[in-house]
Amino acid sequence: MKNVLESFRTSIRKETSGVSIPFIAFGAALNLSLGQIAGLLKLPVYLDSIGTVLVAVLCGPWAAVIAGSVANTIGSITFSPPSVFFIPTVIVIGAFTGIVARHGVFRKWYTALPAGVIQGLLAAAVSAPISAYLFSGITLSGMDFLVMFFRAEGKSILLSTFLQGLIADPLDKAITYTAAWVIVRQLPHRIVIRFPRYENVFPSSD
Amino acid sequence: MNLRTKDLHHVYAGDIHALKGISLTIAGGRCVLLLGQNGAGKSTLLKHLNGILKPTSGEVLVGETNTKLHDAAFLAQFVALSFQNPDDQISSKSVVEEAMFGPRNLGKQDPEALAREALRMFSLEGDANTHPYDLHPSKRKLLTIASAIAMDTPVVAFDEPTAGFDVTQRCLFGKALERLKERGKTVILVSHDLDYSLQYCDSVILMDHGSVTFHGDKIHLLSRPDLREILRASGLGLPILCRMSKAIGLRTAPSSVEEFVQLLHDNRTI
Amino acid sequence: MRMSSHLLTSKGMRPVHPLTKLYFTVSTVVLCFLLDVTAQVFIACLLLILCVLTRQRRSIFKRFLRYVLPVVILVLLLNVLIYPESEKWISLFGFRVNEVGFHFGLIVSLRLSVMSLSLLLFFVTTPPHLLATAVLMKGASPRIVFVFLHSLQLVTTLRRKIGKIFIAQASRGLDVKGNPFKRVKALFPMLLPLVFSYLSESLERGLALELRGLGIHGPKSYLVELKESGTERVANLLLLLGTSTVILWKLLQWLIR
Amino acid sequence: MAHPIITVEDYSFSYKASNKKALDRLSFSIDEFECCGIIGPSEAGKSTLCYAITSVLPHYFSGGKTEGRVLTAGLDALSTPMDLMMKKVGLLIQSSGVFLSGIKPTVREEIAFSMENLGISRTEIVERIQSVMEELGIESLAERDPLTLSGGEMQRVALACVLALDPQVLILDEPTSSLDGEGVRDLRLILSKLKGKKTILLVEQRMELLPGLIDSLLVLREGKKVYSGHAERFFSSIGSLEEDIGAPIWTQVCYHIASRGNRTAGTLPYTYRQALKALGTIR
Repeated sequence: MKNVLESFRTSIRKETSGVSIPFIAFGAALNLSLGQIAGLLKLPVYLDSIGTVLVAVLCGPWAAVIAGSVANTIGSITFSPPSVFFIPTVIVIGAFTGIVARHGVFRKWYTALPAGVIQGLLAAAVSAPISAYLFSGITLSGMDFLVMFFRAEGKSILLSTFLQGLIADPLDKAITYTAAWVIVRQLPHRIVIRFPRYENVFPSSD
Repeated sequence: MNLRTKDLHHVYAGDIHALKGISLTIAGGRCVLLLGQNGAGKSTLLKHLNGILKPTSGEVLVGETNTKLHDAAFLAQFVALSFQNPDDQISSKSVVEEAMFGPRNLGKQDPEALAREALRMFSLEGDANTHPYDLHPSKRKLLTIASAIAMDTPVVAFDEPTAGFDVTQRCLFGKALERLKERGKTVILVSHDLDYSLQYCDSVILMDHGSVTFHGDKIHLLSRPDLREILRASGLGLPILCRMSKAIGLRTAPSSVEEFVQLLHDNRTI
Repeated sequence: MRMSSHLLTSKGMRPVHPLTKLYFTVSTVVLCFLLDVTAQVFIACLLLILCVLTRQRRSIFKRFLRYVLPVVILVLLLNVLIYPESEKWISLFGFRVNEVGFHFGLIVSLRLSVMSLSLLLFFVTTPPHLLATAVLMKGASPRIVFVFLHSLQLVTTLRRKIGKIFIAQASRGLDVKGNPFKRVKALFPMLLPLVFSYLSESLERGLALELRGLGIHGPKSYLVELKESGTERVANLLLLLGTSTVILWKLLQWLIR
Repeated sequence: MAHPIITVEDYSFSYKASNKKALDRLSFSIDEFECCGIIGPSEAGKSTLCYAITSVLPHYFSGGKTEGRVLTAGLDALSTPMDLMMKKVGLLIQSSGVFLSGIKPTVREEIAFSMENLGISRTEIVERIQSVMEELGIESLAERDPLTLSGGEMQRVALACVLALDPQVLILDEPTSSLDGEGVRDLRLILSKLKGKKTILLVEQRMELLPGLIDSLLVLREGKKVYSGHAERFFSSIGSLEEDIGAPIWTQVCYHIASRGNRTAGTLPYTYRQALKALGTIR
């Protein structure tokens, strides 16, 4: 047990050293700032986990978990307090993305998009019980009519919330992953090789 | 294409009166140096020329187009603005693609040719396929200047272009300014580097707390007896060449090293 | 994000120690989660009294109305109109309302409101950097605390940066009005400068943090004076003990059932 | 003869995955309390040299290749941990906005940041903050939010953060690049007050700022040393005006006069006063 804990500590330390610290903070803040860009361009795009994905690609899963949790906490400090209850979802998103990124999923769009869909399913599965129990499925994300529809069909709150998630989340995460692929594809070599997980972006370099 | 502002006022949200009744005419084909302390209203005025900011009262005319009636994307075909921080705009993964961003948006015939020609002016054509962020920060700044020039607009404005440049890069920028003037472009330069900018501009606009304290030919400004006081009002010291020429008793004040040497040469022979 | 806090000062006007407030908030949220309606009503009254006592009561209620109330209303609406699990319909203020749904909706919205009010009370009255110092004193990793505080500040800095990027790109002819396809195309010329510039800034900022000794091990000192008084330490203990016994008791109850 | 405080022996460094040597077999030394100007074209390795002296190289820039030695204030800069080196040498990087921590609500706490990390006692931190704010004349900014400062104010606060640790060596990397005329004058005043009390390394592109401030000069090009020694000697020999390194405006004027074949005193003037004297003789 001792060395497992030790290896956790070293890998966390590796992913949160030097260059990564400010970038993780940026990743968290980016999650909260995408709404402003979407508003400027009047696009119904949500993309509230693109910061977490970029941190996962460049710094690794632990860093992505930190970025996601910090973004969520600050979201509840500055905007809607209940969002802090969704930290488990954010942890799953960060961990999954970090692991998937290591297999170079973000280097091709036809691997990024399906990974996004899987991510969406995972996120829906994890957030459904929380949303069902605490909010009886209401999220104010514009998808609440779906929950009402499934409820009217006689399904339980948990099932209705889960089905709503199955429809909304994979689409949103697929868009987020594809957008991340567009960004990862255009990152500068000189800067990326300074990050702990640079091989996720430039595998062939020394 | 000349630029005209008629009693231009601009009040920012927190009732900060940034521009207090500016009436200016900048004739086509001139290089104008816009001087003033931080907060004098220089960049506010710049942002009115390409319609980013709309006048609170008064008017801004780019040629015959009133900036109130069009948005920035439309006016960008007349006025290209190169901002102080290159990191605010670089959005491509290669130098040539970045330089083509402006011309492509304006629907120019051959954006790549325009881009490559602008890059050649700053000897960046060798880095055409390099990622802008793999370059040294001063080269990124050169790239944003080249991107503005590549838009081939009648009016080009540069905000603090030479900050962080070394001698060779300042020389390259100087040559580019000469080339733009030869092509009859109107060039607007905002800079704190007085000694450098005076070499290339034809006329000067001095601003202080939102109003224009001087607008006229460079020679008029330099030959004014109260030059020191006017400049100090805008937080600026005397240009070094002026201090030198006054100290050794030359009457007229030169604005470049060559001019100074020429003046000395003529004076000695009289 | 400067919010000074003078909630329920334990001694004179000195603000309550952030950690005590944190334990209090966590306890109320956990108790709301585990206990039944009567306990939740009691906690609600306690919180309302505390809210009225603080100087920032206006911003607490404003935030509650803006972010929590809409969810509560929708929760009630949903369960009152659609509740397949029961057929009993009663009329309330002239509407046909599902009785069980109405009760269920009330329970959910009460729990949600109390938990949100407790969180709001904590966030609005606790300046983040004081909380950070308190947590650092208890041994939290300086790097994670830096990420939290810096990200909080970046939320405002990014807002300004996005404004500048919009101006710079619009000046280069980027058209953001027009058909949706053009607006989608404009997304990356807005997003990439933000990612690129902060990717590059992270190199320098990481260097600056190295130069200023963020990575140094060994004892730290703090300019901000933050001491736990005797009563606060006792309060912390009570809160932790109380909540953990409730958790254990509920766990046992659940296991035996 | 003062003893050298910085010694660089045959030092080379190349960044990770870069085939070019950022610094190439550099050797020079700087004496205590000396004020040395570092000039050269961009990408000559000036900033890399600053990083090397402050022991940030090589471990922050991991994966780079290092050769040779750097001794700063008697410590081996390649292996000394940062907590020791911070008290000996302070580096003010070019963008002071990024140098500020970005986590402190007031300027006073911002200045305390490095000292808190070093575990310096609270009373001493308060003393040092007060003295460094008085020295730089920024008491009025004490309670301001660092985010709301202007460029010049941010730089002075960053300088205060460095000087609060009272380092023996102060390095400034192109401090005037984003300052307006008044900002440059204020900075020059502060540096002339510090001259003689600390060893100062000033990386600068504006040649006019150097005469009267610096004693010696280090000229770099593509990572190699072009010249190191007295500043006056570098600019004064006729015909040595390097195309990509430049010189103060008055030296350029005299150089052009000399190259037109006119009579002028043997060497080129280095300070403003010398130039006026030389031009006076010609008239």
